[in-house]
Amino acid sequence: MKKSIILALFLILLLGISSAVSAAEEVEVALLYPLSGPLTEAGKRMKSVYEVAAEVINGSYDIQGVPYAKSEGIPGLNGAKITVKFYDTQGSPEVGKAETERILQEGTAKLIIGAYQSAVSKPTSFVAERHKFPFLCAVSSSAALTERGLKYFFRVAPTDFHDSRMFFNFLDDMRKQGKKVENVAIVYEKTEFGVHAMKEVKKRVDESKGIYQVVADVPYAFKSTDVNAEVLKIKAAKPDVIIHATLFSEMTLFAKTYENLGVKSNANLSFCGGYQNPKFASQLKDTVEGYMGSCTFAEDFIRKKAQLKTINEMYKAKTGMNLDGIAMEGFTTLFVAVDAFSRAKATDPESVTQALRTTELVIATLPGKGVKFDENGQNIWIDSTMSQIQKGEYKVVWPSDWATTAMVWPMRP
Amino acid sequence: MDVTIFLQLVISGLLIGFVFSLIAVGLTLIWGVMDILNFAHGDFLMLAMFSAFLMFANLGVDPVFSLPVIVGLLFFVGLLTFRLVIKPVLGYHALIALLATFGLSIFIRNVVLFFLGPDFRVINQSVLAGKRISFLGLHLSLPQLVSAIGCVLITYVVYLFISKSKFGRALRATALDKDTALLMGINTNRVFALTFGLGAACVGAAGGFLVNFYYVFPEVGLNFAILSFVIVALGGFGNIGGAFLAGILVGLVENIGGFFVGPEFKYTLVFILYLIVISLRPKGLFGW
Amino acid sequence: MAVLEAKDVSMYFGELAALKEINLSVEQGEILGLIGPNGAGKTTFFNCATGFLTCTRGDIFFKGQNITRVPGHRVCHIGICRTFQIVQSFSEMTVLENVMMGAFCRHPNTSNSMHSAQDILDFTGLADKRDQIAGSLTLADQKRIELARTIATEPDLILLDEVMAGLNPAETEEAIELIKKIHQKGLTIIVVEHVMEVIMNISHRIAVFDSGELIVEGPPEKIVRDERVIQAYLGEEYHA
Amino acid sequence: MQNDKNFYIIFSIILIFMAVAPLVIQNTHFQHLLIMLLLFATLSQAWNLIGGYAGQVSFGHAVFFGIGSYAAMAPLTHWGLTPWVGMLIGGVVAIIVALIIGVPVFRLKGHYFAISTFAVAEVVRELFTNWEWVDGPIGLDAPVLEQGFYNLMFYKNKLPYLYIVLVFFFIMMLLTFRMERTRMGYYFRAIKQRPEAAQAMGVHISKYKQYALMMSAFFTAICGALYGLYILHIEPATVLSLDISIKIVLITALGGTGALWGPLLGSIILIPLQEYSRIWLGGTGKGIDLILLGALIVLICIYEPRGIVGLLKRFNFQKGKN
Amino acid sequence: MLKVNDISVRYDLISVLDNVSFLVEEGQFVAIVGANSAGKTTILKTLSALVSAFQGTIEFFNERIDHLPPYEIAAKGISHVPEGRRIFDKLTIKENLLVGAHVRDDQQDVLETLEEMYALFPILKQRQTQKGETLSGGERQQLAIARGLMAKPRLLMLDEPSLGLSPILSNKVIHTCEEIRRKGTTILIVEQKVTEVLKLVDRGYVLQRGQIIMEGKGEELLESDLIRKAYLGL
Repeated sequence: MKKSIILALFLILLLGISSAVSAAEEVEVALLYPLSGPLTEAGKRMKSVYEVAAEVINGSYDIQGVPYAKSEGIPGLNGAKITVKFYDTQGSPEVGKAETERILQEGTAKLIIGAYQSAVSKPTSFVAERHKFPFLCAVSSSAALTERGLKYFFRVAPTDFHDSRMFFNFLDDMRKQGKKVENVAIVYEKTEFGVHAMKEVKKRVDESKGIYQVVADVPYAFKSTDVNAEVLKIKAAKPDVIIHATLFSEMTLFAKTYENLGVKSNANLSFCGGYQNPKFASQLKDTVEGYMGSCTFAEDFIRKKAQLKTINEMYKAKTGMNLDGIAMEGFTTLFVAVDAFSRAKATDPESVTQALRTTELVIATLPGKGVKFDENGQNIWIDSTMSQIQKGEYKVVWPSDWATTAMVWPMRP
Repeated sequence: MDVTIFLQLVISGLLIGFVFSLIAVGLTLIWGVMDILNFAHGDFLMLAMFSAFLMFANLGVDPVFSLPVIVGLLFFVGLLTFRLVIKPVLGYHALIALLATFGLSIFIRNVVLFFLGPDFRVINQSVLAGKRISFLGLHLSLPQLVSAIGCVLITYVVYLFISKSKFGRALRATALDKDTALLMGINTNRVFALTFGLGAACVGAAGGFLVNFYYVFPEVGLNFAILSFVIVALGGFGNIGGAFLAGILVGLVENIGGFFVGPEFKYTLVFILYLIVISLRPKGLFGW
Repeated sequence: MAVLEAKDVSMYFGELAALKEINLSVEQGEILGLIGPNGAGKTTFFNCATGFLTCTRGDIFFKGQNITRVPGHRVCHIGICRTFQIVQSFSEMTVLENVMMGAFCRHPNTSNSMHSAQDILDFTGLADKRDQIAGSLTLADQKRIELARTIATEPDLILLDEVMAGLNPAETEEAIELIKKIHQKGLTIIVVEHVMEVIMNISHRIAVFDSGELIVEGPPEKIVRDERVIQAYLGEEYHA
Repeated sequence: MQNDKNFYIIFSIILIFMAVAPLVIQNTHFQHLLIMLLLFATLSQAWNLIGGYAGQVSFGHAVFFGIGSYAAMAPLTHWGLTPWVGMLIGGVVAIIVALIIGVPVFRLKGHYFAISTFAVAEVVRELFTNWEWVDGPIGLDAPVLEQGFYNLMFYKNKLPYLYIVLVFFFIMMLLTFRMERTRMGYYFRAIKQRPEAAQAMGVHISKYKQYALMMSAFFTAICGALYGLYILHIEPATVLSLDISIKIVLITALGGTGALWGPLLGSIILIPLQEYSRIWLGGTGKGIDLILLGALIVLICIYEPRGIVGLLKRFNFQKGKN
Repeated sequence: MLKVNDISVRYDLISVLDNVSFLVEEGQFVAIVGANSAGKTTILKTLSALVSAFQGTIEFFNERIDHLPPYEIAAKGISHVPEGRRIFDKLTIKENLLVGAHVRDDQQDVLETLEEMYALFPILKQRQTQKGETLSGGERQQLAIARGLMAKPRLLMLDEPSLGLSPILSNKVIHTCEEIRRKGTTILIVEQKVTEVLKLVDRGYVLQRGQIIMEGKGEELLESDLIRKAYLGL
């Protein structure tokens, strides 16, 4: 007994020593994403896009409007190559926090990019903040993330605030065209993501001073086996517009159930999440014809910005899918990092953070001018567009200066 | 209150309830006979759904026709699981079997993840897909209707098999007293293996039906599995009729209760129902 | 004074009457034998007297105190303890620990309980098996452990449910000796037993149950001659 | 049961090791590993009281864990109350909850009991998910307060956390060890083996089960509080999840239920296995680490169904023979 | 027909049976008597392979059966009525009986045997649709024996059929065995009720501490001093 326990303790000690050894020569960026567990699907897409981005940065590509693509490596650091190293959060705050600490412990990474869910981005960025280490968030959409007054936290993606504002600008526009959009049903998963998104929607509804009404408020349990009760509740309320905050593949279930139970609405709008997954459009085809959602990138963008085709091709070769908004946000985020390294001409946390604070990166990958952070670290040059699924593809339909295709309204004739 | 909506809730509840029933029947067989809580039950469901999907995607076999193959496949998976994982831990602390099936669950899920990736998949061009029957403002999706009928039929066949056949008798005898069953000339290990196979085949059939209207991905089984644990306990362990009725009850409570109380509480209602029932009848609705 | 007194005790399981208006009392220092065919209600009577069941009607008194509704675990503290028809030793504990389980009833402190248990082990002749695991012992020893554990609760009355069943003659002999020895300590004993030789040998008085009714009670000599007892229980052979 | 002297020797070795190792290896991730290891060992030992010794397998310990972490975190975020008080509140609330659920639940046997505890946990999780004061599904973040023992917050150094957990582990182990030798310990085991005979010996069964659950709930809540304060972010989906309940059970089962060293051994195996398989094999997005973890759990079960404690016993037994 | 040679059994290194040998001829009624912990039950359990012997052979109709699993031994025609009856509480009485016939394939034949059993034990017929748990002790024993006979065994092994029964019932049970033997089934019985059993059997073996210390015709044994002293207290 005694010996066995001592043996076990010794083994633990060995593990401790062995994991401490690691080395790196290039500029390493640590990426925190869910690479196992229920969100693996999203995590893997992120992984692929960062690999593409690193390739573009390290190699020489001629992409108009994308700085650092042509030059090899990071110009400000004599062309040092960028390497990306992935850490698995398993979609859990606890694991995410442990992994962040490991990143900081290993000390080879110069910057952290992550995470996917807001619930993981929050504690992980706290860890970085406490170590005064720069943390770039690519895709988490909870507006609260950039309301915490953190000094080392920056986010590239638009937030729920941007999306909801865009939705209601869109609805206002529709109203002006005489379309019926006043009765809104909101459907959201009872998670940090869903609740935050809908808080923003409710704020916009309140701000409209009675123009819009929430006729059905339908939160649902994450990971449902069926959504009949939810959909019937919506059906009973007869909304003009349904707004979704559904992160997960349940979006598929909703779409099918809407179809089965004959729910008709003029429009179905989605926050980022299940809707943006290209599989959603390609696999469900007719079922989801006419669904709309916020979109920071779709293949359709290439029609307006042909130069992005190269990136999409590279991504497609890796994953078999077209780039989507989330992936493009990730892509852009790595460029923000490179921009900061290049301008700082150093990799120590303080200099990099300082450079990030003064970022004014003009880049043509996302709607909006590019990337510039406010004092809370939120990107204020970002914009969002409305896409619609038409014949299995995402088409940008609003606002008019981005639109490539005419909108189908109502979604089901 | 709109009557059509209420009727629709009842119908939807029944349709999904029958599927829950069959999944629970598979679980209750294993649980009742061997006193083993099979944590990998949900992963069996996922395996069945993925097999059906792969047969559809690669060989173009419609899920309606691949069903027998899926059932056979899962039966085999059940046998294999028993031989490799369950048999060595029989007779030890019940938690060890639980631990083993838990490990198996992690293993299966991640092997599937490794080979097939995390994407969710949907069968959208099958014989049944997208079709529905509408009358009086009520809608019945054909895939769900066919699945529900199929699940009821299979549950009934399993019930008959267990209560009337020679093997069923041997199975119940084994469940009650393994040693005495041995003395009666019953090869109890074979009974266990077949029961495990049968349980897996049930969940396989449920998966084969489910794939007609549900998406598939490596984690899909978890939610169904958790619900089926409650259904089995609600109906009474090892009681097929109990699992069947409890499954329907859960389907109804989840739909009707979810509608009136709030969809986010629908599973909570199921758990509360269980707690109420169990405090009145400590061995479930139909327990021994 | 009657140690235990049952007045009009009836016990119904649904429609089925397991006990019908039983009136029975046991005097201080007596050994009362309880016999009757299987299902006659002997064990049910034990269960009612020890608080495992609450009888449907009637009252049970222990030294004048009404104990009808006293829960099972309190009964032991009052001074009644029982054994079980099917051996119920704590099979994963040692013999000493088994007996300590009984001693805890009077000695909450572990070391006091251990001393008390040690005395009982000496008394019952189990001292040399003190550190063996109860589950590994023979049936006779396990029954002995049960007896030891029972008297370790320092009761005034013990109820023994078929402590001889399954023992061979030599073991039975030893068990009888032990029961007599326990009796000499001043305990009152109720014994349920099928082995007629035993019950005749040790009982001062015998009560016969049949189908939930107390059909006869009296000294052993009277019982063996009673027509109703012979018909219900002993069968013709014993008549001869 | 262990002999006393042996226990104290082994126990001291472990404590000294746990205290000194992180000073020698200045690796925060290693310290994190030790913290989690000790935390789960303590948790599992708390579960072991009711699940192992008293034999009532609970699948719902997340209730107490969650209550503990919320009780420490909510007053801290809302009022800046020192978590030490919150921890105590959590423990007390957990005891009250244990009292409330114990009454109906202890009437149930075996799996019905297990599933009921799980159902209770799910209902409580739903309650917290819809409770505005604790921010529903969003959960609570620890505010950035001054470091130190008063706020139980240490930003750069993990050692204080480690030593606090170590103290609780020490208390838990010692308590379990002492309990094994008291009347209560004997009663627990008696209830597990032969409830009827125990009753005849004067054991008030439901009362002692209740004691076991209350003690277990109290320490589980304390661990929950420590967890929340260490991770600094809690939400129903993590601290009240089935995952936590199951993990506690699995660690104990792996080590050996109803055995003093079981929980520690279980977490010595499982926690590093989880952490290091993720570190070495995770990050590929292919789940190789989890394939390995699952396979190893199955293999351990197949080859050592008595738990690690069983393995050690057999090992010692054979050695004794030679 | 049954030949047991030198079997020895140990539980955890403690010897329970020590070089036990005995014979059962076809059509005989054979008893093994002995004290409770003498190993009688272990002998039957070894014969039906619930316990394995580490030494010795068992032959049944000149065929070795000591390495077969329990269910195959049952299929060879050895039916074991276990100690404590062990009927299936939740199955009906009819189902209990049918489970007893598990080794037989011809269902028509099985139904005939079922009727025979009902004739032998009329109480079982009356209550055939009731659950086993509703039976009293004596009825349980009848069911257990009938269940054993349902297999149409060539050898019926009974383990303490009288245990826990009142004298009148235990006598009845033992006499039922005699009746069954008269109908042509070989019986091996393990009993403590030495007098009653030895009066009826063709051959008896006396087991003490795992060893056979005496054997002979039933009546002979009853007369022997050893038996009279040890078991009859004379």
